[in-house]
Amino acid sequence: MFHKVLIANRGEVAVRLLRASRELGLRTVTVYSEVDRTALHVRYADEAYAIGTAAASDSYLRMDRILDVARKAQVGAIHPGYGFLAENPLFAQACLDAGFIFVGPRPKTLATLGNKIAARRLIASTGIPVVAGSERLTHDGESLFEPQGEDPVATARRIGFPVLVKAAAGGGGKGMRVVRSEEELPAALLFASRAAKASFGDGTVYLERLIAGVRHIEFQILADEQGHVIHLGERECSIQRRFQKLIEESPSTALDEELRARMGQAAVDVARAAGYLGAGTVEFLLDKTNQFYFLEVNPRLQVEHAVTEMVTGVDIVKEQLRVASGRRLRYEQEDIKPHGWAMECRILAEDPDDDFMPSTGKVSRLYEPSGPGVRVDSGIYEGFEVSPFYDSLISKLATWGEARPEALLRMLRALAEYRIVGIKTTIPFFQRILSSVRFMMGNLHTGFLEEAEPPVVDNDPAAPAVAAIAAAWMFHRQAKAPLLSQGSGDGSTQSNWKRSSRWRGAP
Amino acid sequence: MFHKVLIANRGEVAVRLLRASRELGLRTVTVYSEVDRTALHVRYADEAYAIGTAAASDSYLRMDRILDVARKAQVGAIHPGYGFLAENPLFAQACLDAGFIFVGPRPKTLATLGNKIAARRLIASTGIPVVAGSERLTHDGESLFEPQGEDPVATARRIGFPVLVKAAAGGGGKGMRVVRSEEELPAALLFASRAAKASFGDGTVYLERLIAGVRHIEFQILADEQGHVIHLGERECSIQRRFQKLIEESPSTALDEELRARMGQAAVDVARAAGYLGAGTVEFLLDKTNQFYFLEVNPRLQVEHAVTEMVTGVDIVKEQLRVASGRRLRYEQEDIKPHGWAMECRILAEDPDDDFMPSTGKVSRLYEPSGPGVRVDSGIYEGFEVSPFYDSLISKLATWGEARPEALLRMLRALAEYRIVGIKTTIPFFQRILSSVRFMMGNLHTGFLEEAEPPVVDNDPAAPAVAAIAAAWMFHRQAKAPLLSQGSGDGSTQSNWKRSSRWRGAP
Amino acid sequence: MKYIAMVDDSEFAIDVLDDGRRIELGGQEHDLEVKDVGSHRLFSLLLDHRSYEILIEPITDPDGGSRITGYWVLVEDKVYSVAIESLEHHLLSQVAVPLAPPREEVVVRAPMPGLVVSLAVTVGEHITTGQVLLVLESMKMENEVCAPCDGVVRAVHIVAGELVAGQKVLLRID
Amino acid sequence: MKYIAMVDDSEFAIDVLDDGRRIELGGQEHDLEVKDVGSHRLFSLLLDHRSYEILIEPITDPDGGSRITGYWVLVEDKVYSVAIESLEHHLLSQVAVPLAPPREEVVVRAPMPGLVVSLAVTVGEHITTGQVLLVLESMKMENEVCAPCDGVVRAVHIVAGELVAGQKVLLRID
Repeated sequence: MFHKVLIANRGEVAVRLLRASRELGLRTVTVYSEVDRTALHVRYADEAYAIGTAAASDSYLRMDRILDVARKAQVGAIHPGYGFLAENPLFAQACLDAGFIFVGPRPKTLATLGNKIAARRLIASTGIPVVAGSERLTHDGESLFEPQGEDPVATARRIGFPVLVKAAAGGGGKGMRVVRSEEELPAALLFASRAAKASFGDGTVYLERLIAGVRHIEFQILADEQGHVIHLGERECSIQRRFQKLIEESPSTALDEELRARMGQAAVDVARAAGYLGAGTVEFLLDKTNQFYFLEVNPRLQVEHAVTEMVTGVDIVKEQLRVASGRRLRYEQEDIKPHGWAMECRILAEDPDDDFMPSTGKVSRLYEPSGPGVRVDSGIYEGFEVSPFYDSLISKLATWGEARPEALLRMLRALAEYRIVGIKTTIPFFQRILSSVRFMMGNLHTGFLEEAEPPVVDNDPAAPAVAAIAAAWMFHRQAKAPLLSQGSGDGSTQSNWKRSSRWRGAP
Repeated sequence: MFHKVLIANRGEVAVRLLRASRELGLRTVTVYSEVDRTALHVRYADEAYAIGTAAASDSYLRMDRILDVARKAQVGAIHPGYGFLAENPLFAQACLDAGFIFVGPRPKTLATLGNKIAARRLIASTGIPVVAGSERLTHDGESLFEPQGEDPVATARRIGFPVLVKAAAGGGGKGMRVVRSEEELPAALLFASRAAKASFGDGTVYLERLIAGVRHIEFQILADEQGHVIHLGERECSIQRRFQKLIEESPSTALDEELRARMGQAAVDVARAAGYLGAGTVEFLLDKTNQFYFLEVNPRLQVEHAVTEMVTGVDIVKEQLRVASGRRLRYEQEDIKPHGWAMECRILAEDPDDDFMPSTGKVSRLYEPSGPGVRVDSGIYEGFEVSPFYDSLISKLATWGEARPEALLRMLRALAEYRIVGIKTTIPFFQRILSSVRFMMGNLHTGFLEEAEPPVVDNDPAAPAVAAIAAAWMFHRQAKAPLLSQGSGDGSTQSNWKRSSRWRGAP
Repeated sequence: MKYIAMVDDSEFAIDVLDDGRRIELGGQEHDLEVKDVGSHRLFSLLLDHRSYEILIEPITDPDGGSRITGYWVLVEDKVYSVAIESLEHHLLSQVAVPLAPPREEVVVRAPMPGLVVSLAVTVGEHITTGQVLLVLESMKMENEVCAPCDGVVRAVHIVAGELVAGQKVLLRID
Repeated sequence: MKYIAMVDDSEFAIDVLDDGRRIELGGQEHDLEVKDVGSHRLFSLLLDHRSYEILIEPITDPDGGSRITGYWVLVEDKVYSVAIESLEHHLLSQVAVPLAPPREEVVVRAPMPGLVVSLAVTVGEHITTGQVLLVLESMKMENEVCAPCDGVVRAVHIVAGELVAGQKVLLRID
């Protein structure tokens, strides 16, 4: 096995990769942008190299600089994490050409799967059902939408409204738009195409049928160079907001053994058809009649991999690194025996009370939950500055329980313990969702969050009185000790933890 | 089930109990001494009551005040944790008399098992082998040792040197002394008796044969009011320093299925003989020929319960609370299927480089490890003041792995991540032990730590040069910016993190 | 010492007694203990033994003075804006004739640092509440900045493609 | 600017170059970047891209001045005491005649707060290095405080049963 690995990423996933690498005894090298000089991934690594300014296009997306670091630090392999260069076949190829192992699928596989339209075509050829959709609708991403080939309106009519506009080069729900009528189509195509161009450098989009009431069910797969492919069971990721997953769990309340085996086999077949290597995820939609449809393959580690790790006991990142070095998978399909239930909440630096507006600033106080059945994968620390340059995912909180109720109640306990002061996060939002009867019943689907406002959790009714009393106490104390009230100077420098409340009050 | 529980403890175990109570939806009440006003167990609880000054005898051991709080807060049950009043039959009885559920065994069971001599007698009657030992040797704990009944010297001769002097009312290794010859006996008896009096309020001691090269193997048991008793497998706690457990793991490298079944059955038989209720631990010694001997029963939750929870998936504290409310155990013996390997290190506020001298002071900086397979049960936070009044156990770090090597390497990874600045801890000690080939081989016994100094971990050989460079850089910076060097005033106020280094230098 | 605290639309008359160790509210006395937890304005508050963890930050006079007029108090993940004054002040202000606030220019600030992706309005344009004024990209998300009120755009201080700091004044409306 | 740093018995001659961004040690130049991580004297140090996390605290003149004579530096869980001076100072001190330190009274302090369980020596008693002077209980453990050197007990400042603060002077020996 190689002895040194370069982690071409940042934030919580870089920390996750560093942990796995350490446990395998590998030396670690990280890269960082200007604003990440004191980020955890720099502090945890054995070696760290600056690669540019804050903008990802000048740092974490700079293949040339990353490869320079790899050469200089003499690493054996490069792990791209997720996001940034993880699914870029050019980067995978460039790593191989420079003599480094790329921890991920082969470049050719990335190229096929990266184009969602090509991937749909490939999978349809295996006989696995695919959601009805269009071919490619090209666009330059800037001016008015000028389709090539098929007419979008005719196609949408053929598929049937509502339709989804999706980026061909996309993934993770970025840039998706729902279109309910013909009139909405041109504007949606333009918006989606522009977003696709901005996010993935390719404005090509396509249409896909939007099926109501479906669940998002995905299977974790692992494949080695010797051609073995297994799956680690499913994850349910139906709790989404604007196609962004927020809560994931494994197993799903919707699957029984028979359906799990069928869908798992389909996932393995997909991986084989794509000549897959390493860890990946095959995404399906599952409708109310238990019919499933192939959606796409995410050819990389996934944000929500922790829930699978918790129920199977398999460390997916370590297995990724082993397989990348040419070793055989350490498991046969029958070795995978899921145990209990796991759930994950994505802690985002966004204000759930203000339309999920991004929240930046210094984490002035941090207390992370722990104890039985709790796992935190975080990229922040007390004193860390959350910058506006990168994804808002700052931490992932996962819990395990013997069964779903225990995992859920543990999650509520852990969320109550989690204190992130200085920025707004999605923690209160998760507390509301997880306290709802609908979520507890497990009757999930991708429109769950749109269906009705999650019930407001009953705050302690005494809370306003407590706030009034605390304020009176403090006012009394400061009035009595004017010499101590230099703190009043702080009143003018807005602190972040209450800033967004103020936004709502006045523009 | 009751709806409100009083937690009659402090520190990491109180936090552990609060977490379990929350996950069961119970309201929580805690008690605190003067110095613990801002401790985590006060901050996490729904209600908190002051019960006295720092000395445990005036607070955490004050049954009257704790019962007053229980009445005032109208709780249904009282959980004593471990230490303090956990094994006190008078307290258990007083709880019952006042109408509260005591979360623990029946008072009569506590009385029998609390007297180690009576417990040995009881178990010997069941046919389970017991380590050879004496009857009670009474002493008033103050003046010279005046034995009653059997002559200690004659008894020691009968048992055969070396012998152990142990407190009859003891537990957890407190006040134990090894005696290798007749001459050492009187002084050892006096010391042990005084320690026993101080720790347990009873100076009665007894002698027990000291067997070399044995392992400490214990079984977690659970029993309900309906008379069901099961065990959750074993823990190995052979890594001890002066009879204090430091590292625990489950399972043990020494047991195969057959021996595990036999010892587990013996543990269940012991529990039945004692009329056991709730969670407890049956301790055995296992010699090199795989003969096992009953040592004692710890009739309470144990510090090292987390490793059993990690391999079985059973939340022992929640099960304790359920069983205490009269519910049946949720498991049959065959439901218990351990999975993987778990290991725990006790993070003590002691200086391993200075003979484990207690280290007090403010935790000025704290970073706790997390990520896959890591669990932290801690009672401290950044800014917390570690006081000299209580046990030095401030946190427990546990890791899980598919097999022992993974758990061990994960523990090393987690120890390296753990940063506790401001006090000395046992973290570096664990790094040395866990890096030793002897420990990795799993060939453990209770004399492991005495046998040879653990090898010093190879620090980065560049570390002294790094220290020199850092100092030169800082000196240069401060010389250049004299206005910024107000920090020099701090030089005279010794900070804690380096204090003990200084101790070694000069008295 | 008596104080009037306003939280949302509720008024609390609170008498701080015994050097801050007891309070009276609505005719009932309560035990109070507030204790600093490290730094960062975090306090552990026990109110009749009920345990709360709160954060307090002062709010100063909106007219720009350094006088404290209230506090932001975080209780159980919710921030309350508490306006506070002594009972005397409160009684005095009751008799004063409230002035109708003059119609003022409204300033639209950047809610976060980010990149101005597009600008949807120009100077002189009539706008209505909720209308999208511009799109600001931050953390790889596009955020629409909307009009807080009806009015006319008086000034535009940014251009599309510009990177702006948080709180920067983007537009003026009146 | 050149400095001499002493760590244990090793001497390092370090030239700090380029405003602290490079150093020279043993004829070799190295890239250096030291960055504050929040507060608490924690720094992230990159030395030729090798990542270290260190804590630095100043050591002041043992004669009581506020002049910094070195630093405690924590590197990888080990604390190094680094004495430092500029090269000029170092060369000057080399030519100065070292003074033999006068034999001084040794003060035994409480290594931690605790309860004096027992006292094993009295004033005037001859003691030898390592001999138990007293037993101090802290965190439910009894800790033996031993003689740091041979000598005679000149003063005893505590009695058995007394609760003492950390660093309190317990005994004097000379």
